[in-house]
Amino acid sequence: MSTQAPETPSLFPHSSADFGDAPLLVGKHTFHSRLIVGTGKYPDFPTMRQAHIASGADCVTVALRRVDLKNPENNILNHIDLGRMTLLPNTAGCYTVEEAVQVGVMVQEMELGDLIKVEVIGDQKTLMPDPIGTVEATRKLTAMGFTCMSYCSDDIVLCKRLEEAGAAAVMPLGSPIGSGRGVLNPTNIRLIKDAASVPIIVDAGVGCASDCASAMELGVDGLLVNTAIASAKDPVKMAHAIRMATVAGRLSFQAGRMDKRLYASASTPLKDF
Amino acid sequence: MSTQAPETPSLFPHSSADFGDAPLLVGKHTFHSRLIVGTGKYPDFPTMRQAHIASGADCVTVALRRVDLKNPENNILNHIDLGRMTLLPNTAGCYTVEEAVQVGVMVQEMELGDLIKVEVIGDQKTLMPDPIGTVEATRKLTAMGFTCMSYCSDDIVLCKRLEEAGAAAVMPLGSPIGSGRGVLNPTNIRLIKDAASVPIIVDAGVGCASDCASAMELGVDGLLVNTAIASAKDPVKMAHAIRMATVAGRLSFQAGRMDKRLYASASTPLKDF
Amino acid sequence: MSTQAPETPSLFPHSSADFGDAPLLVGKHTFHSRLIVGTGKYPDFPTMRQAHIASGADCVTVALRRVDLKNPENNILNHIDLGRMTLLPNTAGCYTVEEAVQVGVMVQEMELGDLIKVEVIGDQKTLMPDPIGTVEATRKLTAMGFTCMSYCSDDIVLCKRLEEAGAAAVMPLGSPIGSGRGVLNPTNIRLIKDAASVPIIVDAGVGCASDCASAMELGVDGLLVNTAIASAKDPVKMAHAIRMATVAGRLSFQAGRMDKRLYASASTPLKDF
Amino acid sequence: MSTQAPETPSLFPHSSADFGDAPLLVGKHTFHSRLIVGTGKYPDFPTMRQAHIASGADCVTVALRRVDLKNPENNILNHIDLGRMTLLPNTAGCYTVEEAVQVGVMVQEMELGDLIKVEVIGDQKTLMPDPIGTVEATRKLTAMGFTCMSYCSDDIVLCKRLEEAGAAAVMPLGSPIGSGRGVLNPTNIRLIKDAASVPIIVDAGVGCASDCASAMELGVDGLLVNTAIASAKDPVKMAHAIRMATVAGRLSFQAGRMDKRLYASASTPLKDF
Amino acid sequence: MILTLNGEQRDDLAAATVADLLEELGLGTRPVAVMVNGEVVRRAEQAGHRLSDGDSVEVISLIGGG
Amino acid sequence: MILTLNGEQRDDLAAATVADLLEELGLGTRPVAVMVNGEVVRRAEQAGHRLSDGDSVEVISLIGGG
Amino acid sequence: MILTLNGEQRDDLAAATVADLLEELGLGTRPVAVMVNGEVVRRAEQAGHRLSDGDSVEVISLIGGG
Amino acid sequence: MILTLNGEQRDDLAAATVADLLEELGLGTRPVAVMVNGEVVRRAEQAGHRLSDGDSVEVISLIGGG
Repeated sequence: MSTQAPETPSLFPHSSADFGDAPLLVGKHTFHSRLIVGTGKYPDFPTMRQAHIASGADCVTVALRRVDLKNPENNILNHIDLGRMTLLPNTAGCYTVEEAVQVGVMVQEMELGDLIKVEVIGDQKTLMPDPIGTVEATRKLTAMGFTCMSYCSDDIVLCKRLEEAGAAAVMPLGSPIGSGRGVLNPTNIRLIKDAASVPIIVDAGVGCASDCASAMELGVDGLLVNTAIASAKDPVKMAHAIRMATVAGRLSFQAGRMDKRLYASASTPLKDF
Repeated sequence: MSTQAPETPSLFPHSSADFGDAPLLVGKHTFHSRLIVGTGKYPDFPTMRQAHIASGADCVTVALRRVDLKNPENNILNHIDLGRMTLLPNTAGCYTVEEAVQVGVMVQEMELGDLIKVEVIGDQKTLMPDPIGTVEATRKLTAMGFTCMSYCSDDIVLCKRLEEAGAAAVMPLGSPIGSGRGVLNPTNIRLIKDAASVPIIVDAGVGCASDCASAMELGVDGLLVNTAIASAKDPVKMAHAIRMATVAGRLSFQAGRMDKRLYASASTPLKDF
Repeated sequence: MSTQAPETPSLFPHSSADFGDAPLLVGKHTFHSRLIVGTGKYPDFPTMRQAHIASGADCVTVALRRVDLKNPENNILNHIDLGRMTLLPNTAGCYTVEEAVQVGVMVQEMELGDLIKVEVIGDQKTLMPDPIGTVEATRKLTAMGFTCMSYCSDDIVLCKRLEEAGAAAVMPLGSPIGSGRGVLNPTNIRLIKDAASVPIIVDAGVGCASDCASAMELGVDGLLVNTAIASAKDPVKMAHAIRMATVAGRLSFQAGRMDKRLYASASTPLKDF
Repeated sequence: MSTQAPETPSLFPHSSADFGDAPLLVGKHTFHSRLIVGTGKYPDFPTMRQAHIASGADCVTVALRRVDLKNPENNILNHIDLGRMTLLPNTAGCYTVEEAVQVGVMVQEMELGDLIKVEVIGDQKTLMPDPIGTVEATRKLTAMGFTCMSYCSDDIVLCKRLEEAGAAAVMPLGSPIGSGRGVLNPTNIRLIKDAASVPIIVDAGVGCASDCASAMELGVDGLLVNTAIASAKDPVKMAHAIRMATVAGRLSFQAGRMDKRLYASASTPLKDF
Repeated sequence: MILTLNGEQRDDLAAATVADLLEELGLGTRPVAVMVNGEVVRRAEQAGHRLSDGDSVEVISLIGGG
Repeated sequence: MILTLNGEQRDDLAAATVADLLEELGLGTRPVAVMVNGEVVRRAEQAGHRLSDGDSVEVISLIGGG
Repeated sequence: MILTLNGEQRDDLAAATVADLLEELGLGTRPVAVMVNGEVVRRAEQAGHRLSDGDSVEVISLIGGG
Repeated sequence: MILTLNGEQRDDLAAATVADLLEELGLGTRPVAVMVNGEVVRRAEQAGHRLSDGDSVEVISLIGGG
């Protein structure tokens, strides 16, 4: 079924910026791509590196965990193009505000920059974020000097509260993390975007290229995609697909789609002979 | 909202062929793009020409109607890049097999090539095709030497009957022509593709970029898109979007998407500190 | 989870007729219930009989097959309340017009009445009906004196052709037989109903009570349900559920639903103190 | 289209309790119906009263507002069957915890019982509830002795937090209040129910009978419906429809639906002659 | 005489006509239809229709279906 | 004495206390709650709570809601 | 001679044959098809096909469609 | 001296301070953070922070995540 992609296919377009679109601004950061990628779940680092290139992304999430002392040289940073990529460390796995703040302290110690993806989990089974903890963690991490990108449910008022707490970007989930089911409630995402003064980035849930195009057509500012790329059968090819679908969705939003109709409307004029 | 696209943005990728995908084969014809475009409903010919370029397509539908004798020089062929494009004349507007055959005779008289889009309408209000008439017209036009691309409903058995009647490609509709509602019944399209020995091209109904990506992810061989481009607020930008979404959907299908899950699956390993 | 239903719960309402709705008229037949049930796939005959009662139906499908000569007394008619039920023999399993006509001859020989469910299968894998064969079989069986209820895809023009061929009711499927996925394309069913002069009965595909209510809210005249009842864990309870959902959907259609809104509209007046 | 319902159609079944289902228990209250109805938006009080009867409900929401001093006798309580109905006063329109608590004080002053629907709005345009304020108001009103039924978004963790704050029932919305769009995110509602130790009642968003059946099939404990009944063209008929659909959805959930299949499965055995 | 009856070879049947066969099989009161060699034998003809060696006979009645 | 009663200026009322006011307004049998200047005046205090010029009084009861 | 040409009555045309007509209409280089009285007149016959009074002529070419 | 290092008991380490420990583990050039007994030891304090018997030490760096 699958045909082999050539070794180094051209990366045009990297992003909608190649079509004159404004870049994605998060706090003081400027990203040319509206797609942020992750570093989890890849079969191996070389595949990850190729997929990162294919994605066109210039921002990438990483997580903090114990060093593997048996393989101290096994350093993920050796496999990320730090010339192009800005790091976005996350607080994944934290269940309390205190844990998230502690991760923040460590991020500062490690001099990883000022960006942080704020994630406070509230339920072990569904891994859904805790609305109240996330607001509080966002407030504290912002006070510590971080540019917070806060991961949350698609609760419309919650997204507003995160913005008020200092989030530089709000990142509602489309569907449960790793579920790959796309944006389950497009109405909410649209209403969240309507009300927002900071960028809205859909984080979690997209599973394939069309999910990315659909999400961008809702008017959101960007996407964060990890599992859909890393767990595809061919992650590099999927990264190309998702890069282009993100651009396509953005242009489609900007181009202004045709009106929907219940009934038909001929694309060819009536027959006259 | 919309930012201006640069005058001549690069056209990479023209199609999934730029990623090593096989071309679309219809009878003896080889198309590098899996996107076929129309020529109806555009605001003007220069916009149409630019949109055609932006689409990356190398096949284009046209219709037969009375010459406008007051403007005999107003010839649509002057606005189609015949160096790149193969013409696909349609029998749009025909309500009987006889009418469709008569259009076929005229297409031969005009020496427009051997391709024909077979369309026999069965209902004036919904413009839905007549299953029985389309099968019969396909049989007759095939006997006249045409390479038939037959437009039809998403009836699974009907698509098989069209193939048996000689259709070189079968073109089920996603939703009523001009409705822009996407593929209303993805199950049927998937079952049609599963059973087919000739290319399946979704014709009619897609309204935006994500609709194209979704349709291609069903595994179909191509798309025919007219109104979604021509009736967008910015047809040229939408043509770019639809070109890239079609490629993205194809690559996404080939890359093999992640499995869907009801529940979550962390993209970051469990916290261990 | 499931609580035991009492032995003989009241059957009010049997059907929407209990709320003053017109009965379902098919040819010369008058049915008080808009729900037609099947006799296949039940765990045993006593369960079937109880489920039939719980369904409130007064029309029931049966099929023709070889007599089990080892159990010649195993007669399904002993388990159908022929005082209430009208038999609707089907031509299930026929792949040609000739086979369907032969079944019709046998139905006449067996003096089972004038009703027949016309079914000509076109694909062994999906069991989807053959559009052309079904039209032809409808024409022939009508000429033989049958009141034809023709099972077909949701192709809008095909439904019209079946009516022209003499069908007393047209029965488009909601989704593939036995798939239990509900009405996959409500737009088509609505357009079919809009255009019809004979009753439209959704046959095949409903899987649960809400599917029945949704289908009836499209305005169709009735439903034919077999697997959803027979293959439920508790068929009798499901029969009650489907009876009531069918009535509820009908009343909901007639009552005229509220308008949908993208945004909210308070159900309580604004606070004034 | 609509036929006239008889004056006093039988009310069997009032609720799923008539089929042996357990009643709905909220704190110390026992409701035989799983449907709670509202009192807003009705064309007039007699219609409301008839619709209440037709709904089979035994719990009804009311709101607190200024007395209309020009019509001091215009008392809604005269139009509610207080012999059958338990009152559920709401805090609708409150934007702060303090306002909600103040409404609670007034409910106590008016001796309306111990039930209260906790609603703290967070956004004027979408009328979406404030997650943090609702948790806090639930905590305070519970401490004041109220049995709280807390209205909220479909945020999974928030629902758990409300339970921890003392809510006797949690009432996630299906779609924005008054929008009539049904349950937009069934996945969330199902996950909320899975995790809950108190009753989950879908409040807001259902628009018609099938929406009620679908929601109940998710396994939730009850529904609160106002606009779908009050703003139907025929509210009394719609109340009957929604009563039966709620029962049908409950029984369908309990009966255990058939499995869904992508492909078909014949309901009639293969033809053998 | 050997018949193929509902797909099985049978040499144990005494019936000379279709009507005899139905009676021998004990299907008297039940609605059945009979095909011999692919053709329906109508009720009026059953008493007169003689069975021959090698005939393929189908006796059809009702079962559950949807 | 001028009161703001449910948002309207009123100078036609004779009531000296909250309890008087409710009676004067004819709301005797109906469940109502009263706020004076933003504070709820509980039932037990209504007879003793004297109204003053310029007071803002809200008399609240039930209406339809969802 | 009066023709109905693409739905309009015309008495201003001098052409005697279909080929003449196409030239008179200035459609030389463009692909067109011609029907006279509902029948297509094939290219090879156009020079020989004489027009008669009352003929209904359709001159067909390409337009935009989907 | 026995330490719990990233969850494992270790008695094979010579390091007296946090800074020593990082060097002994060969993590010199890589960004790491260190917690001792649940508190982050900031970089400036690592040379001066002496390890004691029974300390629980976590050495944290980056891994893949989403």
